[in-house]
Amino acid sequence: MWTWFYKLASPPYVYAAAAALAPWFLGLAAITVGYGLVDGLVYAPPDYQQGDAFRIIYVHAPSAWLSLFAYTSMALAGAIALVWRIKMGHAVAAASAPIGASFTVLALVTGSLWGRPMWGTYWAWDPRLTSELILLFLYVGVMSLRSAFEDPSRGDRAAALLGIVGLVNVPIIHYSVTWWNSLHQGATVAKLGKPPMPGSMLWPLLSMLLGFMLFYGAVLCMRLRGEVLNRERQAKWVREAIKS
Amino acid sequence: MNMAADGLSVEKVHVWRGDRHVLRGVSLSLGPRQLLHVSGPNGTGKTTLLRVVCGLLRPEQGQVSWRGHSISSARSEYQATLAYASHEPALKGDLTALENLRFAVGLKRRVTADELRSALQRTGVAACADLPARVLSAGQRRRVAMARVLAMSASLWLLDEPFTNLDAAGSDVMSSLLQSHVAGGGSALVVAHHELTVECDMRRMELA
Amino acid sequence: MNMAADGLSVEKVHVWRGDRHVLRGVSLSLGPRQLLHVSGPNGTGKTTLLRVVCGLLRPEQGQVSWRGHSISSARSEYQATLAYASHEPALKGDLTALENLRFAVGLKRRVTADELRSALQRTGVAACADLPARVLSAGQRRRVAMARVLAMSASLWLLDEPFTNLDAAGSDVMSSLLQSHVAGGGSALVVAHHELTVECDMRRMELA
Amino acid sequence: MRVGAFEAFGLVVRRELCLSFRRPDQLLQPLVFFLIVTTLFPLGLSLQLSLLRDMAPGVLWVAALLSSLLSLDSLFKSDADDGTLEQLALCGQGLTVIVVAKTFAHWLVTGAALVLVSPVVGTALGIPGAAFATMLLSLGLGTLTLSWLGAIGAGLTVGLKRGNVLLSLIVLPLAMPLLIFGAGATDRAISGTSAVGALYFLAALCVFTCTLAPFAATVALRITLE
Amino acid sequence: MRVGAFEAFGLVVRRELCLSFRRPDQLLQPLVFFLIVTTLFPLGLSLQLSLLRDMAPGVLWVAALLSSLLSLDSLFKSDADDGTLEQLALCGQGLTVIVVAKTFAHWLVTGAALVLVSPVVGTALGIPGAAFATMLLSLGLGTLTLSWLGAIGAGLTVGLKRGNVLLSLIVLPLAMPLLIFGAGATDRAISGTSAVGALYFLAALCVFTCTLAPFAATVALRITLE
Ligand code: HEM
Ligand SMILES: Nc1ncnc2c1ncn2[C@@H]1O[C@H](COP(=O)(O)OP(=O)(O)OP(=O)(O)O)[C@@H](O)[C@H]1O
Ligand SMILES: Nc1ncnc2c1ncn2[C@@H]1O[C@H](COP(=O)(O)OP(=O)(O)OP(=O)(O)O)[C@@H](O)[C@H]1O
Ligand SMILES: [Mg+2]
Ligand SMILES: [Mg+2]
Repeated sequence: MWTWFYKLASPPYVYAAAAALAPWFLGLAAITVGYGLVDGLVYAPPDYQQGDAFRIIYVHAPSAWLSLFAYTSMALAGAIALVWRIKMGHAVAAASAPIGASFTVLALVTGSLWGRPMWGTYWAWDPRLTSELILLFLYVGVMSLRSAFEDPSRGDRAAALLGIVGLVNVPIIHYSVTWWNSLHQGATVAKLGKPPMPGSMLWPLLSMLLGFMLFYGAVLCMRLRGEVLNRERQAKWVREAIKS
Repeated sequence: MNMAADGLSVEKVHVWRGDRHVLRGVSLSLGPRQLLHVSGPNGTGKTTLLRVVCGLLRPEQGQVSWRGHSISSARSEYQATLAYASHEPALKGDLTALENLRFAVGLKRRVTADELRSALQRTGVAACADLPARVLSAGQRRRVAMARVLAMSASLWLLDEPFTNLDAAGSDVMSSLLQSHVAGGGSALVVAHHELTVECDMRRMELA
Repeated sequence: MNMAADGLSVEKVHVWRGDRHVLRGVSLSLGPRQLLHVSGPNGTGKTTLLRVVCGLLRPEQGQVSWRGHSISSARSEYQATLAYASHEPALKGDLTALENLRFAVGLKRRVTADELRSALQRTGVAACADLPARVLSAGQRRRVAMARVLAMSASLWLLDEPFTNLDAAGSDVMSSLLQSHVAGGGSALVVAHHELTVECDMRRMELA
Repeated sequence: MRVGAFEAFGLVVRRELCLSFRRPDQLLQPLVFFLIVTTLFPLGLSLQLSLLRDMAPGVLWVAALLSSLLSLDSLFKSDADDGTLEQLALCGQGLTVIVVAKTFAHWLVTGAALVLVSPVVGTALGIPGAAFATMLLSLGLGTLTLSWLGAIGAGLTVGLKRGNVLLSLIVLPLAMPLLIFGAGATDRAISGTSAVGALYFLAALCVFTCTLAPFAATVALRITLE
Repeated sequence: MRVGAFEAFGLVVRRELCLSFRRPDQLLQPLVFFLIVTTLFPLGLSLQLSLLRDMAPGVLWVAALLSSLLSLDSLFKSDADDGTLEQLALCGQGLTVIVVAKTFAHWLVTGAALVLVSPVVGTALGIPGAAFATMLLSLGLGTLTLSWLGAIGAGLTVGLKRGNVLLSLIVLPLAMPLLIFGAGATDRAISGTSAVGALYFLAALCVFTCTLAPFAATVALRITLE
């Protein structure tokens, strides 16, 4: 069982698997995002309060969710690598961080664009907004800590530890709307019971979410390949792979 | 491949630093009443080897064991029996020589100020005991570091170029300290570039 | 009391450090094609003397002059002709060995990268030219520091224990560099604890 | 004779205090920094005194945070630079004891000291005496938590040059909840409403950090020591 | 062939920039610190948004001050620690050239960079676009002056451990006038009144410091070098 696990995490296997998965992820992402965009931006009815401005949700909410999801996967990959000394975990974490940071930026930008018509300001020091900004700082911290070390393996482990410690911020972001009374919208989609959103608005949103996740998977696979190649540049299999 | 059950054994240790494969399968063993003199050209990994033996650096491959146990499994017992002197004397400039010793040695075993003073005396820096380490000369600092090793009464000494900065008298003191340590049942791993004049069971290892 | 008009002369220099009267009226003179080997027990003020000669430390009494002028009156001319190597190698860990040299030597005279590489070559660390200084071993760093002295093509070398951390081959290189420097008309003030094997007009001074 | 963990803890704390008291001027520095930052603000605000009272808790907390943070940078760094950290790591006591002792000593000379002078600053900023108990308690809990968060950050950045800025980058985001609840508690105490909820939260945060951070900081230090 | 003072200046600036760019993440750190401190304040104020706009200039200036200050600490220190400062002092160029070059390079990577990002922070703090010109100009003059003041402080504290806190103690009082007039100018620009007077004063302060501080810093450095 364990040997199987370790074999699964061996660099050549990861490299090959990432190469095989990436096109699938990318293709599926294109389909789901395509459906979500068309249905969400064209067919879904305008909101009775916000008119067409609400359509930003189709980019904002998925990218905000993904910013949390990518952080959590990065921290978990780092934790696995730290505890079981599986080097590929660090590669996954390193590949994940910039993608997550980009989603965070996207969430911040779309959020503040949305905030302008909704709240009359691009930015407010609201708990949800602030904690999302902190998430961006954490991403930046993890990335710069990793690169600050001369020795990559130490940088990996240091970044993994910081990632784990920073995980406390994720529930704070998620529950900030309930813990503090906030400007920001409460949980709309994931609420138990009947979602307060009509299906015609909800389905494109869920499709966009799925699409963003697939897209994340695709980019992760592509970045992971580069990461693995760079890390294993001394190894025989890499030289052979490059030659052939 | 004997697991020197009563001493130190290093087996096929490999270490990479950056892209360099610094230690390529180094093995050694060291028992009580033995001294191992490690030498070799600059940059061949002597300091790296010493840090691996201390447990400060985990080798990518290979194993270091002490009295039959891997040093990472019995870390604190192992550390209690070793004394390491690195390239730098590792003194706090703001503390006096004596205080430096008290806080470093005090964590390993209970010592009195008199014991510490007599260690400083033996390495010839008793006069500097109450000066802050910051003002000491390079050689005086090295002697204080040596006194720290002495006062720890450890059975395994790991010394990185202990003769550095010492004058002729200091070198003689250092040699005789090594000799009496080994004669008293201790082991010593000494990195040095020149010949050692210590009368004991001394072997030599050349890294290349 | 000759004012060695063509070289260095130190006259009755007194220095106190804290309560200690470290240098008590030290005098020396050093002309071209001469090497002065300063030795003495640890803590007798050799490093202090070297810092006084550099001008980094102003003596409480006494005078240091170069080619007949007091070094504080002709500071920048004096500094342009000297090269000092202290106890530490004085390298920036983040810069490569070559960059370290470029920025240090470049302030003294115009040099090309090739000259610097050949200096590194002569001290045997050409292979480390493009490694950051931080990863170098103690001996490699010392060799880079020596290459810096070499590349400055200064006429006065002030070296504080230049043989520290060097392996046997490194010591030989160091001696032959000293020899050719002195043979080429330079002067050198060298602090070292052991005998120097340099064939030239060498005098010895013992501090006590 | 082997030395027990408690004895070792005491010895390391004594060592740290001894090092601090060897330079009394430096001992006072975080305090004076705290005082200066709290006076800078009123200046930067061009003396709009009406504003001052409203923002007093915020200023107090931000100053406390920054002044702890500034001194945190040297928590392990000076020991790492002169090689004494290696000696500590090899002392046979386990790194956790050392880390706990050093962090605790750091809190004593910065956090605790800062709590002691805060009434002076509070008075100057116009915080009413009735709110002092809450202010002191929240600052005490907050600075202790911060020292622990800082120990993780300091452990992670110890080998790096100019690590101090990276340290703030790492620690400040983690310290944000502290700031929100700490300033919130003081704010409520000033306006006379109950600050118990925020204080409980701060206490919980403190206990949580104090139990987990020592291990995280030890791991961090071990990673960077190699 | 001897090297002229201008050439030496260029070489030292190149050296400093090279050292900074060798670690691009560290180059960004003062900036990020600046961003973080400016976000801390609003948090500490428990979301009283009305207050925020009023104190924006103060927050902006205090953050700029602190973030320059943090990085100033390493201006001479890292060179002193590894012995390269002695080598620089003996290079035959006169210490003043070195000091000027190092301070200028420091300003380039912190002060100038900070001025460039200040519009972002200004927007987040609610400073209107019309006030940006004044804000940029005043911050530019202010950070340059600050770098020079900091150089004096850094020269004086370089020999001491934990100099960064002492450094702030020396520099902050000197920087008070800067803060008052800097924040004042921005404040006036926001409220639409003329900020020319404050700007002139800042410019005068800048010229004054730039002419005298190099010598003061050189002397300070020489004292601590011995
Ligand atoms: C810069 C401003 C904003 C930021 C940083 C931000 C951040 C976030 C984050 C982090 C989430 C994910 C929460 C979670 O998964 O728990 C989210 C979700 C969401 N945001 Fe925003 N947001 C911003 C502005 C806005 C605005 C102006 C609106 C519209 C009024 C809005 C509406 C939503 C909605 C509807 C969701 C989905 C809620 C759910 O079902 O969980 N956001 N936002
Ligand atoms: N990141 C790195 N990249 C390349 N080489 C490295 C790196 N880190 C260390 N090295 C090399 O590893 C070696 C380390 O050697 P070490 O310090 O153990 O040498 P040593 O035998 O103690 O030498 P000395 O006698 O000079 O003290 C050096 O040759 C150094 O250049
Ligand atoms: N503040 C002080 N108080 C008392 N003694 C001091 C003070 N500062 C320096 N000293 C003493 O001055 C001497 C300085 O000596 P220096 O460093 O020049 O010695 P050295 O000859 O180079 O020795 P080494 O061979 O060990 O390098 C030392 O003995 C030191 O203890
Ligand atoms: Mg070595
Ligand atoms: Mg000396």
